[in-house]
Amino acid sequence: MSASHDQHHPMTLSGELRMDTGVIINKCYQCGKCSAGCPLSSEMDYPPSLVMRMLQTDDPKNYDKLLKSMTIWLCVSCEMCLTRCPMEIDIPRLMDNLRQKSVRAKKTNPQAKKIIAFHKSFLDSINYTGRLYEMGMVVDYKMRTGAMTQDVMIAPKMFVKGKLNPIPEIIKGRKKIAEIFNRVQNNKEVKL
Amino acid sequence: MQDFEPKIVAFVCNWCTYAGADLTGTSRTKYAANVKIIRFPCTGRIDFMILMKAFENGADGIIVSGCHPNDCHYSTGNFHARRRWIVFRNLMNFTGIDTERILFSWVSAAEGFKWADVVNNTVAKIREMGPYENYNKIAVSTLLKEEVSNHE
Amino acid sequence: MSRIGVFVCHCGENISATVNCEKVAQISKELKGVEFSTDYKYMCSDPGQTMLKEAIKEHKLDGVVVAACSPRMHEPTFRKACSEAGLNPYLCEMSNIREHCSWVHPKDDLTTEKAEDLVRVMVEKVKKNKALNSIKVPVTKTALVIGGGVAGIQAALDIANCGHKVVMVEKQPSIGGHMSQLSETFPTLDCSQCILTPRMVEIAQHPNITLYTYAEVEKVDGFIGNFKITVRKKSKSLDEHLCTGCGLCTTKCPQKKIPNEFERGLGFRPAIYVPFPQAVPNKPVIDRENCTYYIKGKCKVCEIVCPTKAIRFDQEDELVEIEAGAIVLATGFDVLKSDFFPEYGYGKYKDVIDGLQFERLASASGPTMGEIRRPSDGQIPKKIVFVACAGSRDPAKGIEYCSKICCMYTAKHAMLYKHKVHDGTPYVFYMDIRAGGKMYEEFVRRAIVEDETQYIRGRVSTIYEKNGKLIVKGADTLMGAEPVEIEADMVVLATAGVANHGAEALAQTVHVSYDAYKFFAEAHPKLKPVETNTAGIFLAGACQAPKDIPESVAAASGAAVKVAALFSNDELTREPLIAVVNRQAPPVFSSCVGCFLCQSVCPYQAIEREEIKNRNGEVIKTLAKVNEGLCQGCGTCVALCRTKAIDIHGYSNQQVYTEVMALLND
Amino acid sequence: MKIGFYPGCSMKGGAREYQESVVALAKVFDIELVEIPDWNCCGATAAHNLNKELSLSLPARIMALAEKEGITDIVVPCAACYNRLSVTKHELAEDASLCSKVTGIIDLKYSGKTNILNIIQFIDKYITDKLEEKVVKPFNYNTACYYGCLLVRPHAILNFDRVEDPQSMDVLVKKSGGNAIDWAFKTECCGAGMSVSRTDTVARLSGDILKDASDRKAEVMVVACPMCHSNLDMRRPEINKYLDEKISMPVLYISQVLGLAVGLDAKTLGLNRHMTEVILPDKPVKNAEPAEVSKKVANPEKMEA
Repeated sequence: MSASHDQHHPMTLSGELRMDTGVIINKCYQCGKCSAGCPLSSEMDYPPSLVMRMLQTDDPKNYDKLLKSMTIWLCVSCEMCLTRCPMEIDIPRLMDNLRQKSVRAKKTNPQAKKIIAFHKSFLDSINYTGRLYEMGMVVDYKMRTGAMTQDVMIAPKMFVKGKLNPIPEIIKGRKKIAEIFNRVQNNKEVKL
Repeated sequence: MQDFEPKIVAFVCNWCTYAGADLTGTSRTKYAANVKIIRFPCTGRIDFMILMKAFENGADGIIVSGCHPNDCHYSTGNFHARRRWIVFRNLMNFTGIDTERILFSWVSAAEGFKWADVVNNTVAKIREMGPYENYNKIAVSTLLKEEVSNHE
Repeated sequence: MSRIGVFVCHCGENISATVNCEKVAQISKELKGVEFSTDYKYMCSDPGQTMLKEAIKEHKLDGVVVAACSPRMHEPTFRKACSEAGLNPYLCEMSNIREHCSWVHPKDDLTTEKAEDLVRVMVEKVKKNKALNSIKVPVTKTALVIGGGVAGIQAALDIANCGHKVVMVEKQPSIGGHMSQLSETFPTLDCSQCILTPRMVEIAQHPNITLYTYAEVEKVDGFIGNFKITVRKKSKSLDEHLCTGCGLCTTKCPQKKIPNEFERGLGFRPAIYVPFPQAVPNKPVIDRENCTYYIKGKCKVCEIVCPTKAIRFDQEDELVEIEAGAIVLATGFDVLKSDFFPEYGYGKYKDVIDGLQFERLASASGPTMGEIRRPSDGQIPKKIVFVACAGSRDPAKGIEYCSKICCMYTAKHAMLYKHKVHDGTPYVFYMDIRAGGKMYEEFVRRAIVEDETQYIRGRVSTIYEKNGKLIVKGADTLMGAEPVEIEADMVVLATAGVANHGAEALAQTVHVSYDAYKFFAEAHPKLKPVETNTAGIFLAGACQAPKDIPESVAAASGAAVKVAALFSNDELTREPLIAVVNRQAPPVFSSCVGCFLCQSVCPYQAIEREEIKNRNGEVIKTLAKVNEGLCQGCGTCVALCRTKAIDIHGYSNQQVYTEVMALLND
Repeated sequence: MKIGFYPGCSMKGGAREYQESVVALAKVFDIELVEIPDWNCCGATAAHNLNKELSLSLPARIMALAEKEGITDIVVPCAACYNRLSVTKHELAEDASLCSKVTGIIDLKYSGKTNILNIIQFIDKYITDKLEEKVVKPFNYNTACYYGCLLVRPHAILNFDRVEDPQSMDVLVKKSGGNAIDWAFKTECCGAGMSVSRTDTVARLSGDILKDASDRKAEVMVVACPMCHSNLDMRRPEINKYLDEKISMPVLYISQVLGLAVGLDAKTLGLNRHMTEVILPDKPVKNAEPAEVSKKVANPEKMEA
C-alpha cells in the first residue's frame, strides 16, 4: 500500500553517517560558525563547515579526500563547534567516526602519522598495564615516529620534579583490560 | 490470522484532523482502507461511551484525533478530550478493556502525511494484536448493553 | 418511513477511477429508507445540481446524501441546492468518498466497499437529522483595534473612513509603535517619523475614532457582530482634559535617570514623561514604579509646577465597556533579547547593541541627534560590524524561522552608517541575503556596490573586548571557510523579530489561536491571511508573523475591508449547529439536573442559568440554557453532561451513535 | 558515606601535584577520599578517536568497579577523565542495547547510578559552605580562571556551569580572597592531547590563552585539568618562543589555590613540581575591591532596562 516507503534506495553518504552516528549532515546550512570558532581551523585542510559541505555532496571523491585529510586528525574534540552550532550538529562525533573509517580504509594522511602514532602508543600502554605509563608511552611513540630527540630536554627536569614515573603502575586487572581490548577488536571495529 | 482485516473507526475533529485527512487525499498519499472516519465538531465532543459502543459493535481498534494542544478551533476542546482520555484510560484499564487498541493523537490540518502514518501504524498494530474478541466477554459489556437498550 | 435520495458523484474520474460508482449507487438503493439513488459525472455542476433538485421534488425526498468530495468543500453548495428545491438544507449530508476514499486507496473491491460503507453511514445519520433554521444576529457597527502601531493606525483609519466607528486601544502612553522608533525606512530611505506622524495625528482627530492609550484589553465576551470588551485604562495620574501638554512637569521632575524605553536604554527620561516629542496624545503619564512620590510619599514637584493643576496622584484605573462588532488585532512584535547569545556579549559589552538601538542612534531625534556614536565612550566607530541572523534561523538558541526584515534593515544600517561616517568601514556577516520585494534587491546591491559595505558570508562565532576594541571572530565561507577576525569599534546584532511577549495572554483573552512561536494564527495561510479562526476577529501586521512596513500596511487595509464587509450587513446568519438543553412543557421539565458542569467547560460562556418558577413565582429549580448567539457548537458540554440533557444539532447523540452502528454493521 | 576518588593516570605521573593538593585540601575539611581499587585508564582522546566501543568500555569499567564498592559519588579531578566518564554514563543511559553490549565487554555489573563529580562540583558539594571561614591567607592575586573545553562541553550532557563565560571557578577564587578577572579565553581550547604530536599547535593555542590573561594583568592562571596544565605550564618555553615574549605567570590547580588560602604550605600542595616556577610575592590584603576589569560583568542586564 505504501509502496513509496518500501522502495529500496541505495544508501547515501548522509544516510550512512546518520545510521552510524545519528548525525544528520543535511541539517547544515553552511553558516560557518563552526569554522569561525574552531581553534584548529586555520591549520586544517578543510575547515569543519567545508567538511559538512563535502559530505553533503554525496560525491565519493570528496569522501575520499576527507578520509585522507589532516582535518580529521587535527580535530581535538574541543566541542566548540557543537556548542555554537545553531543546528546542534555533533561534528566531533562525526570526526570520531571519520577517523575510525579512515584507519579502517587505510587512508590516513601521512602527515597525521605522529598523531595516530601517539594515540596508538597511548592505547598500547593501557592495553599492557591498564593505565597510561607516560614514560613507556613516550618511548613507544618515539619508536613509532623516529622522533628520538623530541622533548629530550625537558625529561630530566620532569624527573627532578617527580613528574616522570620510571616504573609502570600495573593494575591487578591487567588481564581484564586486555580482554576488553580483544573483545572490541573482534567487534569489527578498527584494528588497533 | 493472515486474512484478518481489522475494523478501525476514527473519531476526528472537523477542523484539524478531518481537514488533515482531506489533505492526505489531496496529496494522493495512500493508506490502508480499514479506517473509516466519523466527523465530530471537536474532540471535546467525543464522549468516551461512544468508544465502548464501537467496540461493542465489533471495532478492533479506534483512533481519536484532533487539533494539537493550543490549536483547538474552540480553544480548549482538545484539552478536555485529553483530560477525559487520561481519566477514562485508567477506568477502562481497570475494567479490563484493552486500551492499547485506542490511539489518541494530534493531527493538524497541515499534516496530511502524518495522518497516513497514523492510520498505517494503527492498522499494522491492530493487525498484529488480532481481532478484539475479548470485548464481549467482559462483564462491563453486558452492563452497557442493558444501558443502551434502556436508552433506546 | 424515510424517503432518502442518494447521489453518487464520479467527480470526472477522480472518484470513478478507483471506486465503482454505479455499484455504490445500486447497493445504496437497497438500503432501508432509500427512495432514490443515482450516480452522475459531476454532481456539483449545474446539471448535477438541477438533477438533485428535480429528484427532491419528483420523489418527495425528505433527506439527501451526496457521496462526493469533502463536505468542507461542497457541503454549502448542496445544502443550498436542497434549500432551493424546498428541502431544509440541514437534511442534506455528504459522504466523503474522494479525499477519504478514492484518492487514498487503490482500485479494488475494498475501496468500493468502503465507499458503500461511508454512504450507508450517512443514510442512517440523515434519518436522524432535524430540520433547522439558521440563526440571525444583529451587528454592532463599531470596530475595536488593539494596538496603535502602523498596522493598527492603517486599519483604524480605513475602517473609520468607511463611516464606521472605531475604538483604538494602545498599551503604551503613545501610539506609533516600533515604526516611530525607526530612523529611516528601506528601500527609499524616507524618514519614518515624517511619514508616520501625520497618520498618528489623524487618528487623534478623526471624528469616528476613539483612542485609549495606556490601556489594555482585559476581557472579551460575545461573538461576531456582538463582542463585549472590557478595557482597563491605566491611571496616567493626570486629568487629560485639563493638561495642555506644555511639558513643564517633565522638565522639572527631579527623577531623571530612568532608562528610556523609547530610546532602548540609550537615554534617560523623568518619572513623568512623554515617550517622544511627536507622541500622540502629547500628554505625559507618571511612571508610578519610578516616581519619588509613589515610592517615598513626598515630592509632588509636577503638581506644584503644573499651570493647569492637571496632576491627579489619587487617580485610579478605569474600566471601560465597549460593544463592538469586529476586532482587529494589531499588536505587533518584539525583538528577541540578545543576551541569550552569551558568545556575543550583549549586555556585557556596551558597544554591542541591537538593531533597534542602532535605529535610535541613527535617528535625528535620538540620543545622539543622529550621529553614530558608540555608547561606551561616545566615539565615532570607524569599523562597525553588523551580524545578521542574530537569533533567527537558530533552533539551538534562538528561533527556527527567518525574521524576514533583518536582511533589509541591516543593509539600510550599513548604508546609513556609511552616509554619516564617510571614512568608516561597515562589515556585514550574513548567511543568505533575502531581499525579495519591490526595489529591495537593488537596495542591497547599492549598499554593497555604492557604499562599499563588506559583506562576509559566514556566521560570527564569538565577540570579545580587548583594548577598547571588539574582536569579532567569524569565517568567510566563500573563501573556503577561512577564519576572519575583525577589530571593530561597535557591533550591531540584527536580533530576531518575535511575537509580542503578551501575545499568548491576549490570544487567550480574545479566543484566537496562535502558532508554536506565539504569533496569532490566520484562518488559512493563503486564502484567509487576515482572518482568524474566530469569526469577527481579524489580524493586521506583525502580530501574525514578522512583516515589514509595506506588508503590515497592506495586511491592515485587508483586515479593514473584511471589517467593512462585515459591517455592510445589519444582520448576520449563522449555522444553527449549536447545543441545546432539552425542555418539555408543561410544567417545564428537563433531564438537566442543574449541575452546570457544562458551564465550567464552555469556552464561550454560552451556558446560562434559567430559573424555573411555579405559578406562585417561586423558583423550583435552576436549569442550564444555551445562549444561541454565543454557542459555537464545539459540543464539549455534550460529552460531559451526565444526564444527556444537553445535545448538539448536527452531531447529536442519536446521530453519532447511529453512525457508529451503521459503520460497523453492514 | 564513602566518597570515591578517581585520580586518573596523569595524576599518578605528570600531574602528581594535582592529586597531592586535592587530597591535602580534602583532609583540611575532614573528607576522606577512597581511591577506586584497581582502576584503569579512561582511554582519553585516543580511545574515542580510534574505537568507539573501547572509549565506552574503559570508563564503564571504572564506574562498575566503583559500584561494586558501594560508592555513589566519584570525584574525578581530571577534566578529561570527568568528560569521558560523564559522556559514557550518558551514552549508556540513552542506548540500552549499547549498554548491554558494553557490560558484556567489561564483564561486570553496571547500573549507571554513580554520580560523577568534577573538582568544582566536589568542592561545591562538600567544601564551599565551610570555605570562607577556613581562609587564613587570602589568595589576593589577579586570577584568570581557565576552564578549557572538557569541563563545560558538551553542555547538553555535562550540564555544568554556563557554557560561555562560566563562573563557578571564579566564585571559588573570590571566596578564597582572590580577584577573578574577566577575560575572553576562558573556554578556548589549549591544544589538548596534541602536546607531543603537534607541539607547535599547542604553543599557538596555549600561547594565545596566556597572552590574553597576561594582557589583562592576571598574575596567576587557575585550571582544573592536568592536560591544560601541562600545555600551559610544561610547554612554556615553546609558548614564549611563539609569543616572542617571556610570560612567567604561574599556572595553578584550583585545589592548590584553595589549599594556599586555607593555609597549606607550598610543598604539601606540590607547587614545587610545576615546570614554570611559582613565584607569588606576598601582597598586603586589600579590601575586597574588584579590579576594574571585572566590574563590567557585574550587571549584564543593565542595557535591557
